[in-house]
Amino acid sequence: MANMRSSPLAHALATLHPEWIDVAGMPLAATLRDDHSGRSDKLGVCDLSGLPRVGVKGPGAAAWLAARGVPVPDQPNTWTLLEGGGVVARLARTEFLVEDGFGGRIAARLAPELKPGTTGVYPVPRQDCALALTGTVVNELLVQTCNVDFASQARDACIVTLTLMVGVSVTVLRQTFAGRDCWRLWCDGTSGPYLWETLTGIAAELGGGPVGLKSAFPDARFQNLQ
Amino acid sequence: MPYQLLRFAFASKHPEPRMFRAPERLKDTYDAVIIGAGGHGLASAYYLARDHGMTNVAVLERGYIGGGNTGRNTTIIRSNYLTPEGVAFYDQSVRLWQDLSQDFDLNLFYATRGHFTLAHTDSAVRTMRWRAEVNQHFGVNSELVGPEEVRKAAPQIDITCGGHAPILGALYHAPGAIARHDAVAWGYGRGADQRGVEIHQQTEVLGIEVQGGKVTGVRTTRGNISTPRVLSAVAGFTPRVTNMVGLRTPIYIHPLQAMVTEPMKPWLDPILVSGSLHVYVSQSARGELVMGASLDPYELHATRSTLDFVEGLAAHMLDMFPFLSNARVNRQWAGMADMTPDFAPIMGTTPVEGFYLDAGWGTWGFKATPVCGKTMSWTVANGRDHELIKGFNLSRFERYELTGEKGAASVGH
Amino acid sequence: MSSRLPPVTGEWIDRSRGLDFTFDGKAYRGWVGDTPASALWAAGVHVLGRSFKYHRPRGVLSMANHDVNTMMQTGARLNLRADVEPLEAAMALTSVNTAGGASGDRLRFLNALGGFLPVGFYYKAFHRPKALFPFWERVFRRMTGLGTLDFNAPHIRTPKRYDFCDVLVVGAGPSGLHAALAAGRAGAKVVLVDENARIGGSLGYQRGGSVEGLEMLRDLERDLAELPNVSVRAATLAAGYYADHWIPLVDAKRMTKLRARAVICAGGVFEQPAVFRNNDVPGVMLASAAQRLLYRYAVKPMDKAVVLTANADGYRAALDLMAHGVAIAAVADLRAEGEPSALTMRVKQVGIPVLKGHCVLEAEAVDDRLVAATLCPVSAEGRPDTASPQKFACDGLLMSVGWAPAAALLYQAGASMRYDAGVHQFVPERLPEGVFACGRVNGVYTLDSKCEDGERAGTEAARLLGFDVPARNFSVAAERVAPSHPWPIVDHPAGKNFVDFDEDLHLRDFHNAAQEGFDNIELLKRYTTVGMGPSQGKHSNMNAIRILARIRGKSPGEVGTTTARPFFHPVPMSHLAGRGFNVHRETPLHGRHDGLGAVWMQAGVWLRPEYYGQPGKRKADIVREEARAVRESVGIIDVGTLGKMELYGPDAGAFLERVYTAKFAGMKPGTTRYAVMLDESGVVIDDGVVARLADQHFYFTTTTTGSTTVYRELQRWNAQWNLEVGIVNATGAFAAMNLAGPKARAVLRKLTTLDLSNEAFPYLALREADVAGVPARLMRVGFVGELGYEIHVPADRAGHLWDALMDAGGEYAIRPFGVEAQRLLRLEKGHIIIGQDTDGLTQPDEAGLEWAVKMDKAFFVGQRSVDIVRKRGPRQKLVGFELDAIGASTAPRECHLVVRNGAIAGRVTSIAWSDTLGKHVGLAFVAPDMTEVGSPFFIRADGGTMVQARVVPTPFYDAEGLRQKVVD
Amino acid sequence: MKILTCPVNGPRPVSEFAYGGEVRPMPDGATCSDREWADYVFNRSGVPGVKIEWWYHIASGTWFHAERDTVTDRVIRTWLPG
Repeated sequence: MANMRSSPLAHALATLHPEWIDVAGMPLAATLRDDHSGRSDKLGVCDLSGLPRVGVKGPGAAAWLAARGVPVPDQPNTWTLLEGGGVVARLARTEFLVEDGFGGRIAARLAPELKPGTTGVYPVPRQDCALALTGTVVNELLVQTCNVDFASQARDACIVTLTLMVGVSVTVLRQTFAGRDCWRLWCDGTSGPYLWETLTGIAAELGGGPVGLKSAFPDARFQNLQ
Repeated sequence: MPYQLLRFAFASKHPEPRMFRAPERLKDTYDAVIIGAGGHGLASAYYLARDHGMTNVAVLERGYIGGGNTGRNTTIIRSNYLTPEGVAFYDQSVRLWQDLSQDFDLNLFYATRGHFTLAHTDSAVRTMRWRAEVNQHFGVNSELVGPEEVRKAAPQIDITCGGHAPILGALYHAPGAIARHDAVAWGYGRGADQRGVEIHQQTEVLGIEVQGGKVTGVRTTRGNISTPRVLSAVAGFTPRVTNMVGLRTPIYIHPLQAMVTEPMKPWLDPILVSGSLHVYVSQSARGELVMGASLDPYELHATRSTLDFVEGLAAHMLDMFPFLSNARVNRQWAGMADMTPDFAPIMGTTPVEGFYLDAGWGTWGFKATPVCGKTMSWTVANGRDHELIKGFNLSRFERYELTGEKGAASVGH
Repeated sequence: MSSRLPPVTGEWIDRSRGLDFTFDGKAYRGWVGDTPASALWAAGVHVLGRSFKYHRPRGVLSMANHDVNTMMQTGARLNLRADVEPLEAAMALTSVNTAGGASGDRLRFLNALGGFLPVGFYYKAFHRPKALFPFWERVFRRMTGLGTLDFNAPHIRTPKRYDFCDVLVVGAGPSGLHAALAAGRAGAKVVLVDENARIGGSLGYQRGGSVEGLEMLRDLERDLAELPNVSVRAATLAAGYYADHWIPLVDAKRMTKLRARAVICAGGVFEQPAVFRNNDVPGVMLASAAQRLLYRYAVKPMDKAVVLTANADGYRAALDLMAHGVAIAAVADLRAEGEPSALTMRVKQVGIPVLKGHCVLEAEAVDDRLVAATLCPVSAEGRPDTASPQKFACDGLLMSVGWAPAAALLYQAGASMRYDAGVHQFVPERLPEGVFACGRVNGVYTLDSKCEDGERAGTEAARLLGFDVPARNFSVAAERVAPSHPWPIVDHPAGKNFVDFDEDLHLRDFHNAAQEGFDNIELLKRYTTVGMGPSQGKHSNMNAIRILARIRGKSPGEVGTTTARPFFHPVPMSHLAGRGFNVHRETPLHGRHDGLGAVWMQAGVWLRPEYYGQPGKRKADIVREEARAVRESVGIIDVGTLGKMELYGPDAGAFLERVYTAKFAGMKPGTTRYAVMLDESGVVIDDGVVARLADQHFYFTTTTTGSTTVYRELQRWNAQWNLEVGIVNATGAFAAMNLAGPKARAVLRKLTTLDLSNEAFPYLALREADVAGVPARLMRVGFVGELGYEIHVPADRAGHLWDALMDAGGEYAIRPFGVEAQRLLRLEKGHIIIGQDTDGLTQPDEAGLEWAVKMDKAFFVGQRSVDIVRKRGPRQKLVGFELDAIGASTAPRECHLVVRNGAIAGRVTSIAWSDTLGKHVGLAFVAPDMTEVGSPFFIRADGGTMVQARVVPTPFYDAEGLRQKVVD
Repeated sequence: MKILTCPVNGPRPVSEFAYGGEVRPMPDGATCSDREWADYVFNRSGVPGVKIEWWYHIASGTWFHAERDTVTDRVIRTWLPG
C-alpha cells in the first residue's frame, strides 16, 4: 500500500523540489527547496491532504459517531478536538468530518466500519485537498480571498465555517495543530490545485509561500503515520 | 458645416418648437390607450397614427418619456438571431432602423459598427454556425469567422483572453449597430404627438376595466378613461399590468446592469459580445465604453446597482483588453428585464379581448423598437396578430410550442 | 513667475522633496504633496486644459476633484484629475482632448461657433444626406473622447481585500472626526475615510484668517490616535454604497470592500459656482479652491481678486486671501442685506469695498486669463441692473455663493431628501436603518454645530449597534443664515454663462431644452447631458435644478433631483477587477495528461485533454490514431469529470424513479442502467448511468457540465419529498477512467483477480473488486462501442491505477485518448451527447429516447409534460445519416442546416469522417416526415453547397452490438 | 453586497447562495388538466411583493426558504423547509 495514494497537489508540489514524507500512504512534502526558514512563521501554506479522514452524514450520523466514542460537537458548524490532535467537525447539521492528527488513529479506524447499509448513516467519501495556513499574516491572506470576518471569530467558540474562497467551496476552522496555531482548510480535491496555486501566489506576495510539513510543524512527530 | 445648423446661429430665438405637448387633462375616451411611453409604446403610437390613421390615442407613462429600459440599455442593434421567427422579425427591425433618422428628421446617431459574438469553446462555435446558417438562409448578413477576423476588426484584443478563454471564432454580423437610445423615444414621441397622439407623463395606471372578457377602460392617477383597446408596453412592469386583467404569463423580472467608462479617444469600432466571459461592449460616439454582462441572478423589481457586477465585468474586460487597467468606470445603472422561458418576446393578442401585450423583452427590446411599433400597431388596429409576430403569442406556452431563442441570447446581447 | 508662498502652517507639500515634471512639453518643478494643478498654478500656468465642446481655456475651478476640464495624461495613465492627483516625479503630462496642447489648442476656433451648436444640435443635423453620416460620426468620435489609451499598457492586477467594521464614517471633516471619535469612544470598531490626501476637511483650509480650526484638527487627530479601535484612512474614497452597508473603499493601490454595520455620511458639500458670463475663464474659481491652493499647496491663487459671495464663507475667504498678500478689489454680495455677521466689519475695516445686492455681470479675459470683472446691482429675483456697471481689474474672481450636499452615498443607500429653504439645500429627510448623516451634508454649517452633529451621529450609530453609551440630548442649532443663495445665476444676452463646465452648457441651453419639451429634471438631464460628464453633476446639478424650477414656476424640492449612481468618483478598472480569479477543476490525472502532451479544452469548469499532441502531427491524424487504437486494440480515457453521486437509503430506488425517466426499483444489485433526466417541461437536460451496488445503495453518473446543478436539484427535490435517502456528491472523490477496446479485458486481467469472463461479468454489469490493489467499481459500458470497463476508484489512488493500466497495456500499445476521439467513437456507435445532439427545447421523443421513458410509472419529473407533448407529436426527429458522396472538402459541419424545398427542415448536430466505416456519418434533426430509412435529404454546407445525405439506422458501427460484448 | 441569513450557516453575502425561484405547489398531474399543468410549468407570479422563495447555500449544500420582498429586496425571514 505504500505510496499508493497521491495528494491532489502532488503535481504542483513536485515542481517545488520537495523531500517527501509518507503520511498514511500518501507522500507529502516534508521540505521544499525554497521554503526558507521563517516562511511558515510569516505565512505558510502546507499540504495535509494525506491525513486519515472519514465523512459521514445522515440523521443517524451523530449517534453512530457517539457510539464509537467520538466526541460529537453538539452545535452545527462547530468542532471538537479528537484524541491525537485531530478534529471532528460538524458541517451544517447532520454531516461530520473526522480527521486524525499526526498522533491519532481514530478516523483510520472508523473508515472500515462505515459501510453503506445502515439507514440514516451514510458514508461521505472524503478526498479533500486539506491545507494548513500558518504565520503572522494569515489574516491578510484570508481577507484577500474570502468574504467572512474570520478575525472576529472567538477562538473558544470552535467555529467551523463553510464558505466560498476565491470561488471554491471550503471548510475553514482554526485550531492548534501539532503544537501550532493555524487555520485549517478543506476543499474538494479537484479544486485543490487551483486553490493551492491561488493561495500560494498571494502568500508569496505577502512574504510567505508554500511550506513543507517540517517547517510548518517543527514540533510534530511524523513517524507513527508511516 | 451642415446647413441645418445655420438657422441656430441666425435666429434671435431658439427656433425649435416643443417635441411633445403636455396635455393638461385626459380625455374621457380614446380609441386606444398605450401604457408605457418608452420606445415600444411610442413607436406603436406613432405607427398607429401614421399607418393606421388611429390618432385618438393616449400614451400613459408613470414616469417620463423613455425613462425605463429605453434609456437604460446599451443600444445594440442586430438581427442575427437563432430562430426563423426571430431572424425575420429582427431583420425587419434593422431595415426600419436604417432609415429612422431620416424618417424622423432627428439624428439618432445610428452607427453601423459590425457585431462580433465571440466563441471561446467548440460548442459555442457550433452555436455560432447554427445562427450564421439560419441568418444566411433568411438573407441576413451574418457569418462564422475565425479569430483572425476578430483581430482585424479589433486589433487590440488579447485573442487568448488572458490565456484561459481563447477566442476560437465569432459570429460576425456586419449590420450590427448602435444608436442614441433616448432620441429614439423622442423621435417616436414627437412623430406621434405631431399626428395627434397624446402623451401623458407622470400618469400612472391604477387599473384596467374588463367587462365580459373585453377591455372597457383604464383607471389612472389622473382620472378614468374608457377605451376598447389597451396595449401594454411596460417591460419590467408587465406583471403588474397583466395582473390588472387577471392574465398569468411566464414573465419574471430580473435586473440587468450596465456600466460606462469615462470618455476616451476612439479605438473600438465594432460591438463585441462574449458569452463565456459575460461581456458586451461598444464605444459610444462620446468615447465611453458602454458595457454590460449577464442578468442578475434573482428576481427583483428595482434598479439598484451591485458592486459584484462591476467587479466581474471589469475583470473580464481586462481579460480581453488588458491595457484598460487605467481606464476608469464612471457610472453604473440597471434596468428591469422582463424575461421569458424561451428568451423570445410575448406579443400580440391575449385571451382578454382588446388587451394587447408587448412584453418579454428581456435584454433585447431596444433593437426591436421599430418593428414592434409596426407590428403591434397593426395588431391593435386589426384586432389580430401581425404575420411577423404569430410565433410570439402568449398561447405558445400552453401549446408547448416555445420559440428557441435561448441559444442566441444566453448572454443577453 | 512663481506664486508659491513662503511656508504656510499646515501645508501639504514637502519642500524638501522636489519633483520635476513636464506639461505639454515644458518642464516644471513642484513638491511632493502637490497636484499637477497646484504645481502648475504656482508656476504661473493658468490654462490647464480645454473645455469639452467649445475648447475654451480652463484653469482651476474646485481643486476638489471636479475639475474635469483639466484632465491630463501621462504615459498610459489617462484622464488624471489634475486638481487632486498626486504629482509624481517625471510625469510627462499632456492636456487631454486638445490639438497641440492646452494653451495652443488649435480647436479653440470652436468657441466662435457656439451659436451654431446649441443644446442638442447633433440631433438636428448630420443625418442628411444619410450616406454622409458615417463621415460625421467619425468626426464626432475624434472630437469627443478625452484621454488616449496606450495599447501596450500592462494588465495591472491589484489585490482586493475584504474588511469589516462596526461604523464607517465617510468624510473626515469636523463632523466626521467627531462622529468617529464618539463611536470609537463607545467601543465600536470604526473606520474613518476621507478622499483627500489628508484628513481635516474644511478645518484645514476654510480658515477665515484664523488658526482655530487647524488647532482643533490637531487635537482631534491626537484623540483619535489614542483609540486603537479607530482606523483613519486618508486618500481613500468611499466610491459607492451597496446593499447592507457594503462600501468599496478605493485608494491608490487597491479596492477594499468594507462591510460596516452602520455608515455615517459626513461627506460635506460641494461648493457651487455662480452663473455669469465668462464664469469659466482661468482665474475665476470657487472660493474653496482658492483656499485649498493657499493652505494645502501654499500657492497664491491670484494677485488681485474680486470676491462674489452670498454667504459668510466668502468673507472668510477674502480674509484668507488678504492674510497671504492678495489684494481684494471688491466683495460683491448677491444679498441686498449683505452678510449680517461681524465678518462684514472685518472686511470693511481693511478698506475693501463691499457691494451689497451686487452680482458679477461678466468676467473679461485677455490672453486666456481673467483681467477684469464687471459688477452691477442685482434685484432680489436675480435680474441684473446694467445701467451703471462697475468694472474692477483683477486676475482672480472667487465664487462663494452656495453649496450642494455630497449626498451620493445617501441616495444610493435609499435616503429620501427634501429641499430645506432655511439653508437652500437638499438635506436628508428619512435615512435607512443604520445610515446616518452629519455636518454640512445634513445642512449643518456653524462649526460648533457641526461638531455637535458629528458627535450625535457617532453616538446614535454606536447605540444602534448595542454599544453601551448613555443616551444624550443633542441640540444642533438651525442655521440662522442660509449658506447657499437660491439664485446665484445671472442671465446675459451674449451667453457663455456656464452651468455645467464638463459639458459646456450655458444658461440658455436649459431654456432652449425646456422650450423643446424637456422640462422635467430627468428629460432635461438626458437632453442637455447636464451632470452626465465625468464630474457627474457635482458642480452643475444644483444650478440645473434651480433653473428648471424657475422655468416651471416650482420650488427646487418639487423639481427633485436625479439619481446619484455609483461611482462617487470614477474607479480604475484594475481596482475593480482585482487579481482576476479563474476557477477551474482538475482531475487527479491532470499531471499524467500533461506529461503525455495533452492539448487541453474547457468543459465547463474542467480542463480535459482534447487529444494528446505529438510533434509534427496534425490534430485530425492524431484523433484518428487514438480512435483506431480503441477499435483495434485498447485505449484509455479519463472520464473523471463525469458527475458521480452516491445514493443511500431505503427509498433510494423510489427517489431515482422520480428524477429519471427509467425504472430502477427492480434493478438487481450488480447491474447498471442508462438514465435520462428531464426538466418539468419535459426537455432532456441530463443523462448518465445508474448502478446498483446494494439494496439501499446506488451510484450514478451525470454529465460533466451537469453535475453541480443536478446534485443541487436532487437535493431540492428531496427537501420536498422527504424520502429516506442520503445523497452525496462524490464527483471529486472518485476518479474514473474508461478502458476500452478488444484488448481491454486482457489488460485488466493482469491487475485483478475478478472473474472478467462474459458470463461472470456481462455487458452492463457492475462489479466491485480490487484493481492493482485499489478498491474499484467496474462497469461494463459501451459508450465508444467496444468492450469497455469504466473503472471508478478513490481519487487519491487514481494515479496509481492509471500507471498500472498503462503498464499493463504496454504490450497492446495502449493509447490514452481524448475527448475528440471519444466523440468520434460514440458517434460511430450512434450515442448522443446531451447538449450537442439536443438543445434547450428537445423532448425525449425527438432525440430518439422514447425507449428510455417509462410512462407507466406513478411520477417522474417531466412526465406530465411528455404526456402533453406526445399528443401534439414531435416537431423534429434526430436521425442517423451518411453522406452519399465521399469528399471531405464539401462535407457539411455541425449545425449546418437541413434544407427542403428552400425551407429549413433541420440541422446537423454531429458529423465526422469515420475511418472505420470509410464514410461520413452523422446525426441530424429533420422534420418528422423525413425519418424513413434510406430517404435522401439535403444539407447546405459551407458556401451554400447542397450535399446529399441519406437516413440510415444507428448504430452506424456494429449494429448488433457484438463488439462491446466480445468474448476474448 | 446583500446579506442573506442561512438558517444553518448564518448571515452570509448573497454571492454564497444560488436562487431557486418562488416556492410553488405542484398540481396533481393525475387530476389536473393539460392547461393547468402548462400553467404550473411555465407561468410565474411575476407581480412584485413578498414571496416565499428557495435559496441554496452553495458551500454547505443547504436548501432553505426565504420570505423576501421583491421590490425592496428585504429578507423578512428564512427557515428550513419541512
